[in-house]
Amino acid sequence: MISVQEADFDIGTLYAALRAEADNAGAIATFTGLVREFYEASDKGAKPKVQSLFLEHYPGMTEKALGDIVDQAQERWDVLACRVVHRVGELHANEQIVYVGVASTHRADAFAAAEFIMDYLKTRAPFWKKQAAGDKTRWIESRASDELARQRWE
Amino acid sequence: MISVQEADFDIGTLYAALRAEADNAGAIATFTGLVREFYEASDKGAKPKVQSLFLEHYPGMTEKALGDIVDQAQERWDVLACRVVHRVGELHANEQIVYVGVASTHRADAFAAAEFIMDYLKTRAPFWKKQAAGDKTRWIESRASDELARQRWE
Amino acid sequence: MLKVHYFAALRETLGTTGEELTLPEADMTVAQLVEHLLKERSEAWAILKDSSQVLVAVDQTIAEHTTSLAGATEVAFFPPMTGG
Amino acid sequence: MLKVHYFAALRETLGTTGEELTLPEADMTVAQLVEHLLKERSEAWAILKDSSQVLVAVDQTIAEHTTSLAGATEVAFFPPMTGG
Repeated sequence: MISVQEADFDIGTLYAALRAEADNAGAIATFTGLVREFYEASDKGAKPKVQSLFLEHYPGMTEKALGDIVDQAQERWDVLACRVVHRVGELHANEQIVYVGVASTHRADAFAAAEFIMDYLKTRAPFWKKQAAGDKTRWIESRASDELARQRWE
Repeated sequence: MISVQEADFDIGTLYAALRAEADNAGAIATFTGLVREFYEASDKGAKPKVQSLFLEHYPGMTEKALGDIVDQAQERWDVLACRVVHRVGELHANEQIVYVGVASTHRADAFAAAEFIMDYLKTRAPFWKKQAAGDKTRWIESRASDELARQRWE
Repeated sequence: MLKVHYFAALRETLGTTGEELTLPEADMTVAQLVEHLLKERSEAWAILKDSSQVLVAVDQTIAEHTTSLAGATEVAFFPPMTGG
Repeated sequence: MLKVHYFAALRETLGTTGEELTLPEADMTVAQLVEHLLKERSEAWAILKDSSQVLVAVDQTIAEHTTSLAGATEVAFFPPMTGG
């Protein structure tokens, strides 16, 4: 149900598993996060594309934190089946980072649970992103908007 | 971008097309609606499963209505690419009925646009469902909750 | 000529998928078209006046009973939608 | 023995992934552990006291500086999370 892995994942396969597991679901909502290409000012004013992202995590706590988030979603909404996949290690532009899929009886529950899981995952699961542009690296800073997105569920 | 069809659809293929079209998307939210098995009281108190659903639509207006809904979503949120597929004709339990996929820069926009499109589609696109259980058929009635779900976006 | 369509449960209630009409006046509203249809037809057609049970679209856009049909080529009557 | 972990930017700032410690007292709080660590270490370690920059987890659950370490086997310090 929860997987933290270096390997890429296949949306069709994840969706089929969710559909097979959820008995009599009427609604499946999914979310996929992708690495965005963005530009970083260089010393000479040129703007090299981001070459890669490195995702560090806290093995053990990551799975526990994601499990707790899914449990909370299951307490609040009608969740028939749920899948969370988060990649770690080195990732490049346009690669998939994260997947959340929720099967429910009704669409409002499927959407709410999927968005809830993503908002909590962003600020409560121990992942950290380091970006490498050319020969420069820097840790990506947390965003206040992500914390606000989480707080609206409280 | 919008398709009204009798044929089933493949989630992996639809997702790949969305990802290929959306330049530098950071977030893809999708929704799939499925035919739920449910029970209908029969004359003898037995509860036969629903055998099938027939989806009638208003050709021409259907595509126009869905196009208008997608246009509204694009005006309200950052939508980089969008796909809507709705099936018509005879469908059976557990079959896929509808797909909405939205690619955006940020996750909140992807989720909101996908849910908005579904809520409008339910009450503003000319589809009608007729259910056949055993030898009985009946038109499914519209639900007040669907109209309320749409109104909260106004 | 104005094409009139009936869909879903309403199509079955009225027993027809639609018809082609020449409006008696060029600038009628939907409400006036409905009154025109009700003349010489069975009581079943009175359902067209019940806006809680029957919606109307003029040229494939949701309309009201006060909407003018001037220049319109297509009118449709149908129950509340149940797609998705 | 208490395992202490440091992650991400904090790991780089402190120059260590972690350490194993025997607490001087069995029933210390996180705040007391931090004071214990700061003794005889460089000024860089004072960042552990800044709860806006450094979060703490006790036995893999988010905790506070007032959380007791009695019975705990693992403490981790790290910056705000940036996954997803």
